[in-house]
Amino acid sequence: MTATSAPASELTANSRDIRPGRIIIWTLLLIGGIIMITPLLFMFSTSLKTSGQVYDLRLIPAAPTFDNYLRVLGDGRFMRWFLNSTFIALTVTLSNVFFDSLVGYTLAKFEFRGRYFIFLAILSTLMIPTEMLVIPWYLMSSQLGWIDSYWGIMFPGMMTAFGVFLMKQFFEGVPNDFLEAARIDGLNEFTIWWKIAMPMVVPAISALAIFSFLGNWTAFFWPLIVTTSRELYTLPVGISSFSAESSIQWELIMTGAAIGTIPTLLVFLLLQRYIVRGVMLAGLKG
Amino acid sequence: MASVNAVPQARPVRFWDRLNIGTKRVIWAWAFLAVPIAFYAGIRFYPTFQAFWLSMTDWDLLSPPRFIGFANYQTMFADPVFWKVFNNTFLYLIIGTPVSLAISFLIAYYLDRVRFLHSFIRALYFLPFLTTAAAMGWVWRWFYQPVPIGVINGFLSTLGIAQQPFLRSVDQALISILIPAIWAGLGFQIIIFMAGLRAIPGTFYEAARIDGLGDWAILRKITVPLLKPTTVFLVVFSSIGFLRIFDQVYNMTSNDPGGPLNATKPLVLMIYQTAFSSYQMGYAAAQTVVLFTILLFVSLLQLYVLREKK
Amino acid sequence: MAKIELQGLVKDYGKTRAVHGIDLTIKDGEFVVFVGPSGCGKSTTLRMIAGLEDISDGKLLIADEVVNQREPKQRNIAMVFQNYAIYPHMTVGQNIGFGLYTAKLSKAEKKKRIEETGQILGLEKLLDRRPAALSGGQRQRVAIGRAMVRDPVAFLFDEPLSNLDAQLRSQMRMEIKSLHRRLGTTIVYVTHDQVEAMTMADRIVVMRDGHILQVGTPTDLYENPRDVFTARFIGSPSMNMVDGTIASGVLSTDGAQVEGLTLPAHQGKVLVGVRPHDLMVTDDVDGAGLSARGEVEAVEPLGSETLVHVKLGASQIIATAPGRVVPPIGSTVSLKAEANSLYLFDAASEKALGRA
Amino acid sequence: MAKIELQGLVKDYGKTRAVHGIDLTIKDGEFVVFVGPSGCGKSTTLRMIAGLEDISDGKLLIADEVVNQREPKQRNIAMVFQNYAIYPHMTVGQNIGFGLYTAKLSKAEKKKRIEETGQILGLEKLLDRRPAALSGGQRQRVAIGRAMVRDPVAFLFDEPLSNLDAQLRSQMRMEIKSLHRRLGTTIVYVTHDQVEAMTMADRIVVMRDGHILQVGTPTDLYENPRDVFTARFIGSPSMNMVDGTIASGVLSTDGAQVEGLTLPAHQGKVLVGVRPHDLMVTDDVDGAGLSARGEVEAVEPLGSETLVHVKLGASQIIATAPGRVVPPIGSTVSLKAEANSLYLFDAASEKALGRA
Amino acid sequence: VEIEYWQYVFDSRVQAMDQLIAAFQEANPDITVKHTTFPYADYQTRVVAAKVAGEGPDVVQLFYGWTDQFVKGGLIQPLDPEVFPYDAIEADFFPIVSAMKRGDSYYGLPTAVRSLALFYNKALFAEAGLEAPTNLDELLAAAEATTKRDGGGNIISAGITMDMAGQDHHWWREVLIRQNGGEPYDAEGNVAYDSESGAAALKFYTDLQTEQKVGQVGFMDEGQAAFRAGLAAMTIDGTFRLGAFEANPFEWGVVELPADANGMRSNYSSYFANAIGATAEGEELVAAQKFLQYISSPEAMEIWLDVVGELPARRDVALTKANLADPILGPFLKGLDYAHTTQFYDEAAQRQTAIDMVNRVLLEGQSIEDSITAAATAEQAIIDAGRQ
Ligand SMILES: Nc1ncnc2c1ncn2[C@@H]1O[C@H](COP(=O)(O)OP(=O)(O)OP(=O)(O)O)[C@@H](O)[C@H]1O
Ligand SMILES: Nc1ncnc2c1ncn2[C@@H]1O[C@H](COP(=O)(O)OP(=O)(O)OP(=O)(O)O)[C@@H](O)[C@H]1O
Ligand SMILES: [Mg+2]
Ligand SMILES: [Mg+2]
Repeated sequence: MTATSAPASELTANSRDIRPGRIIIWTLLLIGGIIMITPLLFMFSTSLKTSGQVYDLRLIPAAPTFDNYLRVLGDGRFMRWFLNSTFIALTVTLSNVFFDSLVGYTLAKFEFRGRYFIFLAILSTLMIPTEMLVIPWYLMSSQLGWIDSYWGIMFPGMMTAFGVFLMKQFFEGVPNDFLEAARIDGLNEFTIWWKIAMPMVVPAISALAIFSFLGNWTAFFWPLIVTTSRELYTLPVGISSFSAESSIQWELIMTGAAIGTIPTLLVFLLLQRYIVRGVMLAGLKG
Repeated sequence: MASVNAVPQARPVRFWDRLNIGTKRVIWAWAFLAVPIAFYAGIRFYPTFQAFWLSMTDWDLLSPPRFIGFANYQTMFADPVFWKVFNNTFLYLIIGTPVSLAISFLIAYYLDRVRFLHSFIRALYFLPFLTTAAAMGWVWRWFYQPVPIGVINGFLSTLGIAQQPFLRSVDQALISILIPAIWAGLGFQIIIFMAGLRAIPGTFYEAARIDGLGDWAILRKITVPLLKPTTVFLVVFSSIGFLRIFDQVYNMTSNDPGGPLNATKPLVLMIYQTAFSSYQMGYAAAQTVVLFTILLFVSLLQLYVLREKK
Repeated sequence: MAKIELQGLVKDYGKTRAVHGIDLTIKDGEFVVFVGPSGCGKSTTLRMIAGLEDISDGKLLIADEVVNQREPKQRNIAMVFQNYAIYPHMTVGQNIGFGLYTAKLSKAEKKKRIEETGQILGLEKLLDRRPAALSGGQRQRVAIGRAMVRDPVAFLFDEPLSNLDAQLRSQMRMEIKSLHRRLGTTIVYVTHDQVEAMTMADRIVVMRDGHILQVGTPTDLYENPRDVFTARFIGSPSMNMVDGTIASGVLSTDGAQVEGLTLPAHQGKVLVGVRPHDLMVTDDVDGAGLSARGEVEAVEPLGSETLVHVKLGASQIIATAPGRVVPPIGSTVSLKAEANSLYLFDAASEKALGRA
Repeated sequence: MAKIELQGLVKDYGKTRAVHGIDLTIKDGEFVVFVGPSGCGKSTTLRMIAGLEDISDGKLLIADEVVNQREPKQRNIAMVFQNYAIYPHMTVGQNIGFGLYTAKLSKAEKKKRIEETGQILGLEKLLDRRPAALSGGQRQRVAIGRAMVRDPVAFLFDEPLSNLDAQLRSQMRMEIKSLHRRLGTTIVYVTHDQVEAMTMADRIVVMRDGHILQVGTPTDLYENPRDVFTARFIGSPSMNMVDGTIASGVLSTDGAQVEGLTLPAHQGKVLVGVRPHDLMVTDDVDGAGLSARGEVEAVEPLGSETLVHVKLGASQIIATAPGRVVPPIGSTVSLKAEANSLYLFDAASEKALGRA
Repeated sequence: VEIEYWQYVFDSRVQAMDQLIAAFQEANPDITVKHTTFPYADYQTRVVAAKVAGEGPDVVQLFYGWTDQFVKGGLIQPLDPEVFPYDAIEADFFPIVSAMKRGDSYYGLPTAVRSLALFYNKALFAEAGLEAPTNLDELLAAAEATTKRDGGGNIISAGITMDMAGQDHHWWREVLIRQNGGEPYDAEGNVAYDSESGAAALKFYTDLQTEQKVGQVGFMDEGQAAFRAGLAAMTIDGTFRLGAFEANPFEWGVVELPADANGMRSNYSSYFANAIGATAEGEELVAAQKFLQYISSPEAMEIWLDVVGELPARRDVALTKANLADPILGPFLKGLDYAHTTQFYDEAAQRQTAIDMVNRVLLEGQSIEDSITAAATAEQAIIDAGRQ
C-alpha cells in the first residue's frame, strides 16, 4: 500500500486538530462509552452484593462481598461449565475457520458451474430462523445418539454462512499469482489453500475467529435443549440454572455472567485491532 | 545443479492424468465443497423443507403429524394476535435498523478521528456485544423502573420531566425493548463501520478539501457514498437481526412474555411460544414460513434498492 | 532444458477466442520475448505453456513430448510473475526453498541449494528476512530464485519488471540477461515494453489480437518490420508515418519532399515511415532522402538529444536534434532523413513494401 | 495565476524533520518540477503548498500573501494525485463538476464549464461514464479536468503519471505540457522520473533528504550539475563515474587514459563523470579526451543505438555504439569521450569541480 | 436396572431428592436412579423434546397444571391400581390430589403440596402501628397505612404487591371470585366468572391501583422483588417462596389469606406431582413404580419438609400439631383445608388471559365488564382446545 491510501484519519491528524471541537467530541464519545457500559457496571455491582442486597439498586454496594464469586467458582460444576464452554467455543471456532475458509476460498477462487448458486444457497441460510430448526435437529441428534454429547452441542454451528461470506470476500482479494506460483511449484490445490492462501488472510481469520468465539461462548438455546447432564452444560446454561421456579438468584447469575464476560473481554482486547483490519480488508463488496 | 524434478517419463498414465487442467480444478472444487454441502443440506436445508411440510400439518410433537393443507395459515391470518405481532416485527425493523445504523455511523465517524485513548473508547462501545442477553435484560428492566428505583425515570425527574411507564405501557414498551437491542448490537456495527471508513483512501478526502468542501459536504458527498458496500452489509445483517429479535424481548418481559398485551411480541417469540409452550409445531412451522418469507423478501428488497447502479 | 513447440495453439474463453492457433518453435536455450499491446494474448499463451490454463486446441510439446494434459509440476517449468508472487508470510529462504517443495531432497541438501541460489542472486544476506522488508528489485530476485532453485527446463516470465521503477528496471534487465547466459535455460518472456524486448531477446515474437505478426531477432524487427504495427511497436519513440502516394514510380507525400529514392514497384496510397532518430533537425537538407519544414509544437530535451515535435500537414511527427539544441516552440525548422532510412507500407493492407 | 514563494519552509513530523527550511520562488506561470529520490520530501513540500499539511516553520506566500493558516480552498489551488483520487461513485461529468462545488455558478453555467473542460481534455464522449469504465490515461485526464475546471491560481501534481504505462506516460506528458502552454497557470509538479523532469520543466528543483540541492533549467542541470547526486540523477542512462586522482595538474584514472584536458585547480582524489552518450565505442581514440579499452560484458541494442556495458577496472561503465553495431559479448572494445564532455567532482565532498 | 428421574433445578429440591435416592437405593440395591435436572424455565420444553426423540424419563416431575398436556402427549402413563390402590390415595392425600385424575385413572402423586398466604413486612407494619390483616377490609386499611408516596403521588413503597404473573391470578380466580359469591368454573369445568361476582373481584383487584393507589402493577418488576427489597408491605405468595425470603434483611410474618366480610376464606393449592413416563415398561416400570411409591411415602415427605420446606401431601403427615403451631407453616397448612385447585389445560396460556385482563383495564382503560368477558372468552377457547 502506498502512503496515499493510508487511512484518512492519520493524514488529517494534524496538530491543528487539537481544537475545542475535537475535545468536545472526544468528551462526548467518552461519555457515550461510559453510558454504554453502565449496564455492565450494574452487572459487576450486583455480583458483589448478597442476595438480601440485590434489590438495593445502588451502583456501589453498601458492603461489597466476593462471596458470590467464591460460591460460584468454588462450585466444581461452574469450573466444569467454564471449561465446557471454552472447549466448545474453541472447537467450533476452529471448525468455522477451517470450513468457512475452505468454502469461501473455493467460491472465490475456483471457476465452476453452480458456484454462484452454492454461494446464494449458503447465504440464504442466514434467513432461516434457528428456532425453526431446533426440533429437527433434536430429532436428528437423538436418532444418531448425539444427545448429551459435546458433538451434539457443537454440530449445528460447525459452519456458518457469515464466515463463508467474510472469507470469500477476503480470498477474492488474494492475487491469483500467488496461487499459480504455488501450482507451478507443484503444490496440490489443498496445500495451496492451506499453505499459501490461508496465511495471507490472517486478519480475516482473526476477525472470523473472534466473532465465532463470541457467538458460541454465549450460545444458550441449543446447548440447553441438547444436554441432559449437568456436567455437559455450557456456561450460559449453567448460569441460568441458578434460576428456579419464579425465584431467580440474580446475584449468582450476575456473578456468573461477569465471570463469563471476562474471557471474551480478554479475547476482544487482545485481538480488537485485527477485527477492524480484518473487516476492513474484506472491503465488504456486498 | 542437477535436475531434481525431471519429468517422470515412464509413468503409467492414470485416469487423473488424462483429465484437463480445468476439469481437475472443478473436481478439486467439488471435493472441497463436499463436506460443507452435505452439512448444509443435512443441517440447514433438510430441516427447512421439513418445516415447510410441517406447516401443512397439525403436528403437536406428541402425535404423528397429519396433513391439513393450509389450515394453519388460515388460522394464522385470522388471528388478530398474529397481525399485532406481524406489526411489531416490522416496527422493530423499521425503527431499529435506521436508528442503530445512524447512531453507530455517527459514533464510528467521530471515533475514527479520535487518537487519544482510541482503543479504550472503542472497547467501551464494543463491550455490550460481549454480554449475555439474560443478565443484561434484567439490568435494563431495572433501569426502566419508576422512581425511586429506576435510573432513567430518576434522571427524567431531575430534568423535571414526568415519569414514563416504559415497559408498562402499550405504547412505549416496544421502544423500551428496542433500546437495549440496539445497545447490544451497536459495538459490532461501529467496528464494521470503522473498518469501512478506514478502507476509504485518504486522497479522496484530500482531493475534496482542495476542492473546497467542508466537513459536512465531505461526509455527504464522499464518505457516505463510498461507504455504501459497508452500509449494504450492515443494513442487511441488522435487518435480519431485528426481524429475528428474541433474546431482549424474552428476557425483558419474562413475567409476561411479549407483553403487556402483546405490545412487544415479535414473530420469533410467538413462534417460540407456539412451539415450546403450546407445542403446536405445525402452527409454529407455518409462522416460521412466514418469517422466512419476510426475511427473504426484506433482504432481497434491500439488496435491490441498494444495489450498485451501473 | 528443452525445446518448446507450439503447434496451432488455440485458447477459447467461452465463445471468445483469445489465441488463434499460433505456431512457434522455441529452441533449447533460447530467450524468446513476446511483445504486443494489452490484451493480445501474451499472458494467455504463456499460461498455456506453464500449464495454468487448459489448451483449447493444438499441441504443446516440451522436449518433444506432448504435454497438453500435464500438470504444471509435471512439466517442470518455472514461472515468475509481475507482482513477484513471493509469499509474504515466509522468509526469503523459505520462499526460495518453496521451489523445492516437491523435490525429494534431504533438509541439508535443500538448504545447500537455497544458499547456492541466494549467492547467485546476491541474496545471501537476506535469507532470513521477510519480503515486506525488501525492495522491489530484491523481491523480484527472490521470485527468480524460487524459480531457479529447482533447475527447471524453462523459465516463463510474465512482465516481471513492470512494477519496478525505471532505474531498477534497467538493472534487473541486465541481471536476467546475464542469468540466462550463465544458466543457458530456455526463457519465454512476456512484456509490453519494447526496450525490454529489444535488449533481452534472442528472438522477439510480436503478437496482436491472438495472432503472431512477426518473429525475428531484435535487429531484424527493427530493420525489417513486416507491417506498420510492428514498425511502430519496435523502436522508441515510435516510427513517424507520413501519408503518401506512389504514382507511376513517383512518391509524393503530405507536406514533405522526397528525392532520389529507389522505390518498390507499387501503385497507390502508401505510408512512409521514418524513425525519429533518422529524422534530424538540420539546415543541411540536400541530397537523397526525405526533407520537410514545419512548425515546432513541442520539444523534449533529454540532455543527450532533444526530441522535436513538428507539425507536418495535418499530423505531428517527431524528429531529433542534438542534445544542446532546443529549437523554440513556434519556430520553423527543417528536417532531413537520409535515403534508405525510409520504410514504405501499403496504406490499405499496412504491409511492408520495403525500404527506400 | 500567481507567484508562489517558499521562505525557509520546514516540516516536522513529531521529532523527525522531513523538510529542512527550503527557499524557492516559483514565478507566475512557471512549470517547476521537483525531483529527488523516494522520501526526500517532495510530496511533503507539495502538500504544504496545497494546505494539506501544516507548515511547521517558515512562510508560504501565494500572490505575495502569507497563506500559512489558510485552508486549501482559500488558497484556490488545484491538485492532482498519483492515484487520481477520482470518485468511483460519480460519473466523469460529476467528477469534473466537483471542482466547482463551492463555485457560485448556476447549473447551466456549471454544465457549460464541465463540457468545455471535457472538450479540452478529449473527454466529451465520456462525461456520463463511471470511472471504473475508464482507462488509466482517461482517469488521469478526469483528475486534471477536475483541477482545471475552476481556474485555480496554480496546479500541483504529485507523481501523476507513475501509475501509467510507458506509452501513455509519454503521451500524457505532452498533454500536460501543452495544457500548461495553453492555460499559462503556475504548475508545481513532483516526480521521481528524470525524463518527465527534463521534458516538462521550466525549472527543475532537485531535492535530497529534505534539502534543495540545485535549482535550474533542465539544460542547466544536465550541463552543469552541482554535485555527483544531481549529475547521476539527471540523464539516462546515468552518468558513469570513474575514480581518478589529480596530482600536480595531471589527472590519472583507474583504467582509462586522459589526454589534453584543461583541468581545474584541485589536488587529490576526484571522480570523473562521463555520460554514456558521450562515451562512444569507436576505433578512433585519438585526440583530446578520455579513452579506454575494456571487455564487453553486456549489450543492449535499442535499435537506434546500442548501449554497451564495458568492464573498466573494478567497475562497469556504459558506452554507446551506433544502432546497427552490436559488439559481441566478451570482445574488447575501445571507448572515447571527447574533451569537454568530462565532469570532474571532488571525491570527498562530491561537489562539482567543473568540466574538462 | 437403571431408571431415570427428572425434575427442574432448585438447590434444595435437588438435595432432597439426592437424599431420597440414596435411601431408596440402599433399600433396593438392584435399582439405580439417575437424577437429571433442567432449569425451570425450559423444563417443559426439555421433556417434550425428549419425548419426540423417544428418550423420556421413567419417573418425571410435573406441575399438576401440565397434566392434560402430558397425558395428551403420551408423556406419562396411568398409575396401575394394583400397585397404587386408588381408594387409599383418596383417603390419605389432600383432596387436591384429584387434579391428577383423568377419567378413572390417576396419573401421578405429589410428594409435597403448596398453598398461598399473605406475607407481611413486620417492620413496616410496626412503623404504622398495625397488626396483620385478617379480612379484606383490614387488608385495604393496612395497605393504605403502609403505602408511601413521593411529592408527585408516585408510590415509593407499596402497600401490597400487584403481580398477576405471580400468584395473584390464583388469588383472583380461586379466592376473590368466590369471596364475591361467584365461581371461577362451573361443574363441567367451563369458565363461569363472566358474571357480576367476577367483575366485582376484578374491580377489587384493579382498584388497588386505580382507586386505593396502594399498589402498582410492575412496581419493582416483580411482586416478590418489591417485598424482598422491603418496598412493599404485603405480598401474596406461596410456600415455595419461603426459601427466597429467608435472606430478607428484615422481619416478616405470614398469615392466612384474608377472609371476606362474612369471614369466608378460600385458598389455592398446587403441587408438583411425580408421574411414570410413558416409555417405562417391564423391569423399568416395576422399578419406577417402586421409586414413585417411595417418594410419595410419609418418610419421603418428612425429609422433603425438612430439606425443602414444602408441605407434605398426606394429611396425616402434614397436619401434625407441631406443624400447625408453626408460625410460618401454620397459615399455609390451614389454607390447605379450604383450598381449591384449578384444573388447568394450558397453565401458561390461562394465566396469560388473567394478565391481559388486568392490563386491558389498567393500560387501555377498558371497562371491567368488557375485559372480563374478553378474558372469559379467551380462556374458554383454551379450555375447549385442551379438551379436544
Ligand atoms: N479468464 C479469462 N476469461 C475470459 N477472457 C479472458 C480471461 N483471461 C484473459 N481473457 C481475454 O483474453 C485476451 C488475452 O488476454 P491476455 O491476458 O493474454 O492479454 P495480455 O497480452 O497478457 O495483455 P496484458 O499486456 O494486458 O497483460 C484478452 O482479450 C482478455 O480479455
Ligand atoms: N505522516 C507522516 N508522518 C511521519 N513521517 C512522514 C509522514 N509523511 C511523510 N513522512 C516522512 O517524511 C519524509 C518525506 O516524505 P515524502 O512523502 O515527502 O517523500 P517523497 O519525496 O514524496 O517520496 P516518494 O517519492 O516516495 O513519494 C519521509 O522520510 C517520510 O518517511
Ligand atoms: Mg498479461
Ligand atoms: Mg511522494
